[in-house]
Amino acid sequence: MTDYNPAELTVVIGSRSLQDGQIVFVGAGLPLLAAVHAQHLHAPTLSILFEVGGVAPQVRIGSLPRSTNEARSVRRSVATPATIDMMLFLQRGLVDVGFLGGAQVDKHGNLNSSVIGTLEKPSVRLPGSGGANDIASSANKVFIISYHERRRFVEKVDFLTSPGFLDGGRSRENEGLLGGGVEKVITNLGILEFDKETREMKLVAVHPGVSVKEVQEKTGFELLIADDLQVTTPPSAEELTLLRALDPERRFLKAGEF
Amino acid sequence: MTDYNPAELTVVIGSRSLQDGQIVFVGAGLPLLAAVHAQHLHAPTLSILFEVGGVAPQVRIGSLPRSTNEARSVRRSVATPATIDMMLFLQRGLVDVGFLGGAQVDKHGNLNSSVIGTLEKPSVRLPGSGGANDIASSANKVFIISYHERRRFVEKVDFLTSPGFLDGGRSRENEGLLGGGVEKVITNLGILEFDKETREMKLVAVHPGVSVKEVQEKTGFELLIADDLQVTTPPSAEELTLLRALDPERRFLKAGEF
Amino acid sequence: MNYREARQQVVDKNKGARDKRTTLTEAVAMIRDGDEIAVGGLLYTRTPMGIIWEIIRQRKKDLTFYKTLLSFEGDWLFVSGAMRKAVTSWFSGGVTWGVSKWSLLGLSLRFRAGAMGIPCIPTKSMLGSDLETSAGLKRFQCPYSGEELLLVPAVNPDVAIIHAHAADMYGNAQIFGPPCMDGEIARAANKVILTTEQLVDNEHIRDNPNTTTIPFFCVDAVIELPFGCYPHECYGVYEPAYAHLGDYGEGLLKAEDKTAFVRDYLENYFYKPADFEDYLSLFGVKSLLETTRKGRIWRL
Amino acid sequence: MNYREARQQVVDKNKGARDKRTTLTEAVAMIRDGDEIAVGGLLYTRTPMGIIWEIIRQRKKDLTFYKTLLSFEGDWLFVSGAMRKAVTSWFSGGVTWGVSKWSLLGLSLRFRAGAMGIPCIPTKSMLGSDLETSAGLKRFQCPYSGEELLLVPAVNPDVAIIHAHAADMYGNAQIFGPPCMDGEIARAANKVILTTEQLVDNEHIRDNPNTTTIPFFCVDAVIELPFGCYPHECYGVYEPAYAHLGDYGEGLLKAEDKTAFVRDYLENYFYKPADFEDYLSLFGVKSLLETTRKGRIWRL
Repeated sequence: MTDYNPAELTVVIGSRSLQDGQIVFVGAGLPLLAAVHAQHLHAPTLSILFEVGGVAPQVRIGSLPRSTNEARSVRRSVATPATIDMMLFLQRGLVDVGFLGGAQVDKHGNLNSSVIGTLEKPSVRLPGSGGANDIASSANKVFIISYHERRRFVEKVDFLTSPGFLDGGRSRENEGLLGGGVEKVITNLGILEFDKETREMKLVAVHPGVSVKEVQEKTGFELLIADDLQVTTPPSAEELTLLRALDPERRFLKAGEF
Repeated sequence: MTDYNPAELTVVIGSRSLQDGQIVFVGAGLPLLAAVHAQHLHAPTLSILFEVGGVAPQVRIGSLPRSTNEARSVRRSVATPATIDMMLFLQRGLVDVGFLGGAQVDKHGNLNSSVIGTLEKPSVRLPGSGGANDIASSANKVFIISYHERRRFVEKVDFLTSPGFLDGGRSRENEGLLGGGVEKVITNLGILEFDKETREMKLVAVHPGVSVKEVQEKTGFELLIADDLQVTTPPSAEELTLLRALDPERRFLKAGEF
Repeated sequence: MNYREARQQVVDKNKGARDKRTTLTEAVAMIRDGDEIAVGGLLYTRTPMGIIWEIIRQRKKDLTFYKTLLSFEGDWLFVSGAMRKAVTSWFSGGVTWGVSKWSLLGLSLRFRAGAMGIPCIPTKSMLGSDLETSAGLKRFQCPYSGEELLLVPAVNPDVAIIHAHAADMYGNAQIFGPPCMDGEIARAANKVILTTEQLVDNEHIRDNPNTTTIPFFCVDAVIELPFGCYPHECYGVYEPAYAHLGDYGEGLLKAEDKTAFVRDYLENYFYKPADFEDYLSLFGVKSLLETTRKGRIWRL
Repeated sequence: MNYREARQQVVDKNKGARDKRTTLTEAVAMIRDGDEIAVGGLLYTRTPMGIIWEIIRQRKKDLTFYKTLLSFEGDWLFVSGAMRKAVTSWFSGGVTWGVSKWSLLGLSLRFRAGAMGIPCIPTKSMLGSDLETSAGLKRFQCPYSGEELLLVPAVNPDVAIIHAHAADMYGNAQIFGPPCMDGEIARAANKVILTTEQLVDNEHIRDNPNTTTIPFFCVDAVIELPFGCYPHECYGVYEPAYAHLGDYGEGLLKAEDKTAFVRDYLENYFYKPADFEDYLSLFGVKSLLETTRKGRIWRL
């Protein structure tokens, strides 16, 4: 079964990266799909948190929220804390995994969702951090989901909205940040992690049919390549069938760039 | 009608000192009686706060709480915030009046409810601050209710649990405290206020039949005496009748020392 | 707003349990040009849209708005001239604006500090990011643990505007589902204007005190305003008018002159209607019924 | 408990929605001698008495107890040898103890800072008092306002012990009436032991999420324990056994050797009963019924 699109593949890998029992802070779209997919397939007690104030909501299949900040995201939650208390769960260490994306990600896993260009002369103004900085700062670990293209994967983000490993090495720890930082970057081309010492991005797996050369070409900085580079196991029929049932209108699982 | 006891007189004066619409933080016993008395007589929209977490409870006549920290103190509240949020109303300036008492009060209105003697060699260990320090620090103004005797009215408290005007003069403001400090001390002998400059205790009224000499003798420091010293208007029949209905078992309105 | 001045305003005001029912017009007249306004809800949840609508209609000027996440209403406030500055962690309108300088926790903490009556509060968020520098935050070392933290300054807005599910005439307000930051902004602000889906008796509040998010003594004006968040949602009562917002968003995206597009929208939806019921009539009965039917998410 | 270590313990533990039902005996076995314990409720409201009872029976040693206001249970913990130190703002037992070093807000803020995951928090309380010096507090100047404040250090206890009105098997806990500091201590602590008047289905929790004070991922053990605060009160369910507490208080007051008096009480009420139901039987059916009848304060 090979008729899956990049968004579907990415979500399936996101789902596989989650474990039963984890507390996961997600945004709308692909991360939410990955979390709900994991719940239904292999992680029944995985619990979702949304910044609007829902703890472990039961998101309704076929009626996924468009944003994490609306009633549908809170459906049948076990608790509805104030926004600040949702975000403070992160600061206290209670959130196992946070999912993030961004307009730019750099070689140390820093994210930009604020502005392309400079603050003084912006070429594109983006919405801003929302809870992204807080997740990046304090979630126990972070998964980034991103479409892989050269203008997104940059040497250095124009504006550092959400910290990855900052300037690499021990700089994240030296700033006093609490969370473990980015563990994994999942894209439509492969999976990337970070070198333990330099905290530079390293390609650890390519998806079926994707070459290292292609990944490097679509990356705006020099990638490290893992010695034991893997090839991703493609989505199974079971994984795909479930996934498509979750988003029957293909609102999020579009064929092109996501 | 002169058959009232010192506790009754004190509560009636406490009641008269309150105004309609005020938000009042009270403890159990005489302050609570004063507040409920005022609500029934002349201040129908006066609202009571208790530290356990009750906003504007409807305390049941004849079933007064023994402590402010129990279910009876929360009866039919409009809100039941966490303890910290009750105390933070003070810090934000939302509490018009706080009522306090203590084992010792000194000439600058500082209170001790922690220890008689020294921390190292205590002769009597007292319960401690509870919310008293917070009320003294941050209520917009404070009324002290106290039985008047030489061992209570001291030059300087053994342990400063709750700030009045500290060392007098501008010392309270200089420490950065927010609330206005003690406006009035109501005792079984009279009413005392504080000199605007030196912040020393000043007798402004004596109760009927009480001499200045008696008040001074029962005070462990030199009292200032107001030029226009008043004599308190004794409790009216209406005031007394209501008061006695509030505490039919005379649990708080005992004849002797209170 | 200076810390001491913010406290003094609260100290001085009549906080008693008075009848605070009034009209949208009278309540919004309390807002002065140049005021700082904190907005309840989050993104398009429980936005106090009726109050925003009236602010725009009254041609208020130079206001600063604080909201955790801003939606289309940001555009409306900007283009109408009511908003000089938005302080937010997220803003995805269509018209030109500044850059969001806060993280969601960072801004939420500013409200909480304001509510707590302290001038600043420490956090481990935003450290080492460009938010730290662009917001001009100060660092601080905890004297007990040696930890490095950021301090965020409190906000004490002049006015908080909030929409609650139920409130009594004194201003005791109850919220169903996520309270967002409404409890905090109500205590942080010096005045509170409250709209509510339904006015209820004080005895109803006393029957269910656990869900009272805002006590009466914070509140200065209460207006019963059904569908007061429209076209945004009120949790458990009606969902957003997705169709309307979708059309609006698409139109905005396509418009060459986005400001003109928003001006046009303001003209039709804000300035022309005679009153709020007239405004709701533009959406129509079918929209109100459909969003209400789908809004009962709790049981669906 | 070191700030980073407290965080790491929470990071490392399994926070999943497992079935956490267990016995009082097994749950209290999680507590190690020397641990720091935060106690829910306040004075004699919602004291987790069943857990305290079991702690004493298991002859735990050298524990530090944090509670906003301590009642008689302080004597019981001291005399039994379980408590080495009490951290409180108020303690009115009958036996020798130290001096309460905190104000109620001060100690509450320590819990809140712990819950927020920050090592300290500023306040305007305790300034200039002898509490400031006896608690060894540090001052700090707000860099934004210039205000002088005190900093109180966070507490992250090893274990929080809490009694809730209702909880499901995952540990989602609902409290009726004042939550006291229970929401904060649950998040501040590294582990939580929870007793509840009644276990309820998870669907019941999801029907009423607004009253969930403690989410499951903070909780490690859940025990259904009706009358679990006895002889203290559980808001709206039963009032304190005033007659029993009155007799006890009078006896203590009269006793020449107060420690012996408390030992005697412990022998009869704590060590002798075979289990918690046996303990409740000492109070008797009439006491349980009377306190329950009077405890429905909400409607009385």
